[in-house]
Amino acid sequence: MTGMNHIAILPILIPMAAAVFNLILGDQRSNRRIVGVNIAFGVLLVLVSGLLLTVLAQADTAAAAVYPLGNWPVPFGIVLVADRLAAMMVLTTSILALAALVYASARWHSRGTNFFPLFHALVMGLNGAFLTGDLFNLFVFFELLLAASYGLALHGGGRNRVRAAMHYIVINLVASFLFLIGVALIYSTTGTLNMADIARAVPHIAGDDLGLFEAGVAVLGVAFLIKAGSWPLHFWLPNTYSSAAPPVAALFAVMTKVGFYAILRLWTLVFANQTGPELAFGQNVLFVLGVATIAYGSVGALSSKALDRLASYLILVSAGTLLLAVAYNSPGVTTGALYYVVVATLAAGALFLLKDVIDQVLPAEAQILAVSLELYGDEEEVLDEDQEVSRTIPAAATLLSLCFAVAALVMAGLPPLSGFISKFAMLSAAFSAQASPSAATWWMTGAMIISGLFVLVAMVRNGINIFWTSMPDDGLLRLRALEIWPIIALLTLCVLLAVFAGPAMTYFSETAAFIHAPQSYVDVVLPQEVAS
Amino acid sequence: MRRLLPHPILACFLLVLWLVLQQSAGFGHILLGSIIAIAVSAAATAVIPDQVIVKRPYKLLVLFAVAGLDVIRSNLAVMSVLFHPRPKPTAGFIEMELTLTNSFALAILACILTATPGSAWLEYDRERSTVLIHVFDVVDEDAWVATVKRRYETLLLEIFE
Amino acid sequence: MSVAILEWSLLAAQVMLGLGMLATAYRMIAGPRAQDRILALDALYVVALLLLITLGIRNNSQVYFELAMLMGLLGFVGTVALAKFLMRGEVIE
Amino acid sequence: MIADLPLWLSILVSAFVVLGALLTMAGCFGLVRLKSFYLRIHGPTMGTSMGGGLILLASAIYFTVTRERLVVHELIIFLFVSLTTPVTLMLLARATLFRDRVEGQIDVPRRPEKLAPKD
Amino acid sequence: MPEDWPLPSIPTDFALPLLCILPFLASVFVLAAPGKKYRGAVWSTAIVSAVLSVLSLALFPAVADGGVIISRIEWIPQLGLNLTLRMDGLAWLFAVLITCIGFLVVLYARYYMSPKDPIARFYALLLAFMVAMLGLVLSGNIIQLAIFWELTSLVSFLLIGYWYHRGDARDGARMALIVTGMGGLALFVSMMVIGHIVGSYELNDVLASGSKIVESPLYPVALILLLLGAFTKSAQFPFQFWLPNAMTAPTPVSAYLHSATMVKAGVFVLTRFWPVMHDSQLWFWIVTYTGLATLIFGAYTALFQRDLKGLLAYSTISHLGLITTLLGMSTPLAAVAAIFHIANHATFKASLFMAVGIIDHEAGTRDVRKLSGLRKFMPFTATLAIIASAAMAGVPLLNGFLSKEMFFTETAEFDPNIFVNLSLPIGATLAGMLSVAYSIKFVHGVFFGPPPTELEKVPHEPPALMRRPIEILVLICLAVGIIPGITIAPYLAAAVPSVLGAATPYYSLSVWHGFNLPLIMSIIALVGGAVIYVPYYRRLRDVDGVPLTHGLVGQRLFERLLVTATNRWARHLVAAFGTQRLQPQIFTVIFLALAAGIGAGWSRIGNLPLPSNFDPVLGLVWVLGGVCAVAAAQQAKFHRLASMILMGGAGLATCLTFAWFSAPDLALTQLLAEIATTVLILLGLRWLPKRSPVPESTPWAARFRRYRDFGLAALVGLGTAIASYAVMTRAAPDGISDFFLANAYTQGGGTNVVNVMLVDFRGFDTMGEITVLGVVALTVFGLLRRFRPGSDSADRPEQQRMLDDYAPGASENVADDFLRIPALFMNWMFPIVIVVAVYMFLRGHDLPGGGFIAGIIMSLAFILQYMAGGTRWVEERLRILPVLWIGWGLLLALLTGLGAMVLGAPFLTSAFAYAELPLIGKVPMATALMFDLGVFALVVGATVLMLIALAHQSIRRPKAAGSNKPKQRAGLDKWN
Amino acid sequence: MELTLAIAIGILSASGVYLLLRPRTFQVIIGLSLVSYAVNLFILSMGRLRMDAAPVLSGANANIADYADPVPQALVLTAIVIGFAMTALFLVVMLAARGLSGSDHVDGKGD
Ligand code: NA
Ligand code: NA
Repeated sequence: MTGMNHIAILPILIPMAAAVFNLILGDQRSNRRIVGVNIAFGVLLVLVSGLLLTVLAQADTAAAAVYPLGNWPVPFGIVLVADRLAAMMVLTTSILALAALVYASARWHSRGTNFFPLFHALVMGLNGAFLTGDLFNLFVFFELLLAASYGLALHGGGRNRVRAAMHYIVINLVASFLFLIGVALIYSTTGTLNMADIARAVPHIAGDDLGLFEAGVAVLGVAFLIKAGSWPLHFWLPNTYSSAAPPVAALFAVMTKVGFYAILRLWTLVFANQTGPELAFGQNVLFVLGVATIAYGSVGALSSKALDRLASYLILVSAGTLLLAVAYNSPGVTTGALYYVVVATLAAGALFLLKDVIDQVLPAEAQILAVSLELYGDEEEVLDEDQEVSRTIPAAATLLSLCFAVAALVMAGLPPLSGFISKFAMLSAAFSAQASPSAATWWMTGAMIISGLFVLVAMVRNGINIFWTSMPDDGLLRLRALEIWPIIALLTLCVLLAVFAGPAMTYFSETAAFIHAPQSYVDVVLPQEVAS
Repeated sequence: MRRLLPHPILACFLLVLWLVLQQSAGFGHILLGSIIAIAVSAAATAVIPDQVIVKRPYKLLVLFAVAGLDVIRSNLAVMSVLFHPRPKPTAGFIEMELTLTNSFALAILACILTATPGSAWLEYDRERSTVLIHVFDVVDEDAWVATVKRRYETLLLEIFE
Repeated sequence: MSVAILEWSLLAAQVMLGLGMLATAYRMIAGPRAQDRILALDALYVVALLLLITLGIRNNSQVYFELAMLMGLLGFVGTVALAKFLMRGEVIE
Repeated sequence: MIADLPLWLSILVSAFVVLGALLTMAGCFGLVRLKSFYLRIHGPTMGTSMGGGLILLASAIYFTVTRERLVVHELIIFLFVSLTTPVTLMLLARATLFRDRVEGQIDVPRRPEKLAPKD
Repeated sequence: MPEDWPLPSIPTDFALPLLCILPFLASVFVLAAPGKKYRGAVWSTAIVSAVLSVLSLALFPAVADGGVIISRIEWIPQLGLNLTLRMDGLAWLFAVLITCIGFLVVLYARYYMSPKDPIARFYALLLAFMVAMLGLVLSGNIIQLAIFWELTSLVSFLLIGYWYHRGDARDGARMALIVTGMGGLALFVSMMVIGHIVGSYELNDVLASGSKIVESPLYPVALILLLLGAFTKSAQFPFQFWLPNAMTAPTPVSAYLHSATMVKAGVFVLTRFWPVMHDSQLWFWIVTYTGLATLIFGAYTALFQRDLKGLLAYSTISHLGLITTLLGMSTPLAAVAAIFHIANHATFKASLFMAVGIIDHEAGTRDVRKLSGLRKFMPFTATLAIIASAAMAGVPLLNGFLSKEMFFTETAEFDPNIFVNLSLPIGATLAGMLSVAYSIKFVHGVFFGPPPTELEKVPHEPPALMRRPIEILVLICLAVGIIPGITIAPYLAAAVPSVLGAATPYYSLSVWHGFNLPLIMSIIALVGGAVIYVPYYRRLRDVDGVPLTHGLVGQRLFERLLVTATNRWARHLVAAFGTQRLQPQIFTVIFLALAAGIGAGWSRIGNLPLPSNFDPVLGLVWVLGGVCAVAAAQQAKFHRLASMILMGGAGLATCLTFAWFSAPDLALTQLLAEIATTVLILLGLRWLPKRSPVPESTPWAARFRRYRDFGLAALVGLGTAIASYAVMTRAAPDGISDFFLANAYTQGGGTNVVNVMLVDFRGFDTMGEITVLGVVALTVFGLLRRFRPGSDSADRPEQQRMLDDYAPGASENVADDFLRIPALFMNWMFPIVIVVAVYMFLRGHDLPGGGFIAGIIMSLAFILQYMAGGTRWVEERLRILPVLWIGWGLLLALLTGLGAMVLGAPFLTSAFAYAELPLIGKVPMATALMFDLGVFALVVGATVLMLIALAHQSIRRPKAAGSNKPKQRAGLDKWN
Repeated sequence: MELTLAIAIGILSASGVYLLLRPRTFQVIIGLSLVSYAVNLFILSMGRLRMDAAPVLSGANANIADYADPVPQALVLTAIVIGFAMTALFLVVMLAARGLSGSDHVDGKGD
């Protein structure tokens, strides 16, 4: 094993080491050095994840770092498979985590106990879920990320958080049961837990066992859909996300993407070997759920009075968009979806952080007041000369509004930023997939475009309320560097991804090509004598 | 020595326990068992501060033999009542005065009485030195008390006080 | 012959223990008071322990021994906690 | 699989096991048949004392023979059960006693100096 | 003229990017420039727009003879989306309008805007708008066109909302953005469809596609979406309503965006795609009649406006309708007229807006009722406004007349369809009349009549420089109107072929075409307009609202839709298709999972053989387990303790089953977890509210819910039972399990295969699992630090209060000797249990046991002491630091894994050896044991932390009154 | 035997699911426990039932056909531990919710 090969496991070990560090050195919240070390761990993680992605991006198309834990031969021991998909998800997570970590170290980490270990544990769980090539190990990492997310969702305490977290916990416990049942059925019919090995075994399943296998896959799918935030299994999401502490909610932005990731991975690996009515049925169900989720998320966004709730519904919109993309089952659409998953995650994370900064700046109840003004109106305004002089917007407010605008554009998928590019990439691929666009393409187009409009309306409403009616203009706005820089960094990344969409798209399309050629995954992971 | 081995009896007991668990009396097991027994018994001082002093250890064997016989007898007795078509035990509470005060001895007495079917130790009153016992099938209350005092209390007094 | 004797007597013993378990289940459900149920649960642990011992003989295997031992050693922790709750309304004061 | 013992041993083991199970079952039936809690408290001790003892003894004999070495670790189980059963029973009985007193059950002896209702 | 163009030609592939980048840089500069000096912002903007004007004018030679300049920057070549800048005649014409009028507007705004205004933002936005607009008209890629299209909407939103502290500005901005943004999204889809039809997003390819688009079955979709975009942007009926509301923008913005440039984007796109999309009936009917309706509606509504900007806004709508009608008529000559009118309208309307701005500025109002006789106060401005109005009305010798005549000519062309043949000329004439009438209203109402009385200040001429832009524009109106042949003709000649190509018809720009039908129509319009106005001018001035079409106000519809649909309906929908309540959520989840499982598996479940063997003992065990489970479910609401006890029965049955089916490790773990869980729940039970006794009757709805839930539960039970039965009765597939059995001893160094899997083969799972346990413990700890009991359980438990009620002080006394003897046993258990824990730990690798089992045993030893002695008693004697146990446990596991990496093996690679120690013999030295030790430490730490943190709650509350024990906070802090 | 276990799994999961759908937090926690028993047994059953075949090898030369499938057992072990942790967590969250809202209803309101 060369040093480079170990990169695949470092995204899991670094946060774990960070968590251990915090536990042993204690919850010394006032200690600036502790904060510094935590941020250093975050930076290290970003660097390592970036390195992993770079290595994979430069390798040939079928490359994936296969890391046999404990040095056991592959289908038997647990194996990590860092392919392009995993690497990009890990890097996204790491970047978002670093931003949230830096943001949290300004204030939020001291609102409860053990913030840092829980935070790192969540990152460890996320990265593990992305990297593992073993179905049961995926369950373990799901549990880890969920357990940490429970703790983080409760961080800061209070009635709303506790109630939301309780619902979140119960739903996810049920989901965990479903996960176990699904894994058990799959094991019972294929005799293996390694994903590649399952993919290899699927064609050899005895005829009578196929029903059991598919039941297992379906139950597992429901578990993933819960995590992915699909309607009507999404109920837990808006409350949990909007009541969580902002840096936590920001990191949660990537959590529904784990569900998407799992569905995409297993869909392409397991279902690709199937043909006929099951595939079509599964595809249709997923598609309908995707459309419904987008619709629900968009309407929810419209109904939102506060930015955090709006952001939570935007998470649903993006969840639905991703489900649609998976259901579409075409490399081109997947390419766009991969691009989308990155930018939607980063932007949603930024939005949750931004919301918190705005909350600090705005006078209390300002947002609610603004909304009721809008509803009940002050139409007969007297226009006098003074009103034809605009106000000077403080630089801080300009910065915030600029950040808001970027986040809004990305989330609504409006030109010219990355949200638009991703939607364009998906739709363009969908259109060019057939000579004449299918009904699915039209539904997808309609869902994405109309949701974009709804999101635009919602974002404009919120933006106006915040920046045009509530924002104090007395120049007293103070932004903490630790808080504003993470937001700027995340949004800058969104902008850069738009500017350098060409090279990025190359990576994503290679990733999608690899995902949609499951045999190549199987070949990379399994030694030849087992695969044949 | 006192510091190293605050509870010699406990340590010995733990060593025996270890060896029986291992089902072996090999040198390695004795060595490891001794280390564990000494360490654990030292740690146990935190919750067992007082040392137990057994003055006449051999009498303990007598005690266990007596108790064992009683257990067999009362098992059969209770079973005969239970398998009666309509079990009608003449049960009752008995309050009994004790001269025994050593809490370890009391605990052993409680253990024996309770473990024996047909009698159950309910509560001990320290101020009055009495114990409330529930007896499954009382024929003669005074005789019962006398038997217990004779068979157990005197033995325990000899062993511990 | 001796195997048959052992097998049948063990089966008989296990069935008897099983019936004993059902008896404790009756008391656990019927109550009427919490102490009756706790008492029954405690008895259930003992019967289960003995059932495991007979299973060990039946399978000629000692792997169940530690399980039985822990039932004997720690089974009472749960019932003690229940009993204490009954008496004091809280388990640890 | 069950091991082949000498006939007399297998009869001995069988007898111990069956008798132990019978005693234990009798104790459990006591839980069902006896009318009051204080009576029922005596049932389970049959299983923990002689019933259990016989079965454990059977096991010890059986494994001593089949393993061809002294197997006595069943003793530990007997010890543990004997040490722990009284704890539960005492606590339960006490709790019941107090409840009965507080609830005014007449057939329960009371301790005047400690628990007399004061006006 | 083009052949001796005075300006030097510049490298064209450099010029187009410059046109877009220069204003962008300027915009950033103006916004971010330190100090934001008023003059600096104005002059840098003015200079940049002047440079841009010159630059665009200078590009004329390159496009004059049908030339096309293209420069391309690769952006996302995979998706066919590149930044392609493409300038032909039409794009040139628009670029010139954008830059030149932009320059004039900048100059004008210099005087219009108050010195107190934060002007940098204004100019930065103007420049940004210029970028967007130039990018739009210069787009050589249709997706890029859609991008810049949306950008114009976005920037115009900010410009309309420049005075964002005003409610009407905010509303107007939002409405404009939503309506045009929606159109932009439609346009985007249309571009996608067109790109799909053509096979390329490059405009060159699209324009070269001939009849491909029109013949495609997707044509109607592409067309309707395109029109949706164009009509919303160009404020065509019924989307016209946003434009008047956008008049809340500062007047320079209105002059620029809402007359000259942005609203022209719609007709620009119609013109751009005219060659490849116009050739259909669908196009003709929709575009022509939407245009005509807008033309008439706009003119009619303009007549009743009190606000001068409103009047101009509706006039703009009307003129845009005129252009749309022309484009809809699909004849080449009509297209020429459309292009011509685009330019003409830009000049006269921009100048009129500026004039209104001056009036507003000087008179303090734009209300036509308050204004009167301003001719005497501002004669120059009045003259300029009157000329521009005449152009608007289509008076001869002004540019408006020329294009209007062309329009009349086209409408008067014979059409075989009688409806078309009549409706077009009549409609055109009617609209002409109305436009004359509102033009007169504007001129007469403002400049003639008695001096104004209701003004707050005395109006006077503005600074001469403020008038300069208007003068230039009016001059152009006159020049084009009088000598079109040498002013506009060459440019038109460049623009028209870029649209019509080979189909470019012969057209004449001469003023006099003889006395023909169009001229008669013009005369009717002029005279008719006067006839409409003169008798009713007072009523027209004072009228409030628009007669007849009052109900047709799209604005109100829009606002109701926005407020109702996006607030109330959205909330209703969210509530109807989602829920905040947990039970329906769980029901949905379980129902869907069941449906998914059954749906996927049922049809192919295969044979279910009859049972072949039966074990009566296991049967009895599960009579017990089943009865306990059902009873636990039934008792859980009102008899919690009973339910817990019964759950213990079911758990014990599960434990026995594990033992039965050869899983001793599972049975052990199940037993211990069960015990620990029981203690945990009991610790928590104290904090739950007292449950009132069973109610006598249950409401019908609750009963129904129970039956429904019971039904689902029964189905789930049936489903899992059938699935497991099916699996158990079938042969296992060849899987991975043999490997573990074969290699556990030889490779993993242990005979307990399950334990070797846990610490070695699948040690990574275990590492994750213990981290979960640690994380949960930390969460529990964190949560309990802030724990606040419910009001009814804050007091001492009922049992203790009951005793004290019975006899004061009894509770304390009883507690004292209640535990005396049992506690002795429990204390003595401590060392015994620890020895057993050590034993279970050490044997784990070879026999059932291991770190997790030992860990729970160890923590139960602690719990026993807590139960026996109480929290304070234990913590005076034992110092347990559970968080550290967790940390060290994890560290040990991590280090074990890392050790392998140091040696170059993958993480968690194990090594084992037997060390030969003197006297003792072979001692196993497996790294897996180290790992298991980590597991042990963590489990002890986590379990103890959870149990004790919960137990600590009891001593946090104040003890009974009169108790002399000091109040103490949980003492949890010292663990950290 | 198979039928016995299948029925056991069915009863446990049905009782548990019924409780999960109840409104009281305590009902839910008992339900979670029962469902987790059911799921654990379900996973065990996926390895097919073997009696007297505990996967504890008698030594290096053991015949692997004599032993039960260890994989489901390893999975169940992990599941039990995680289930234990989650039960504890839910318990404490339910207590906290009850403390903050004053009700033990899963939605924090009603009675
Ligand atoms: Na007794
Ligand atoms: Na016991």
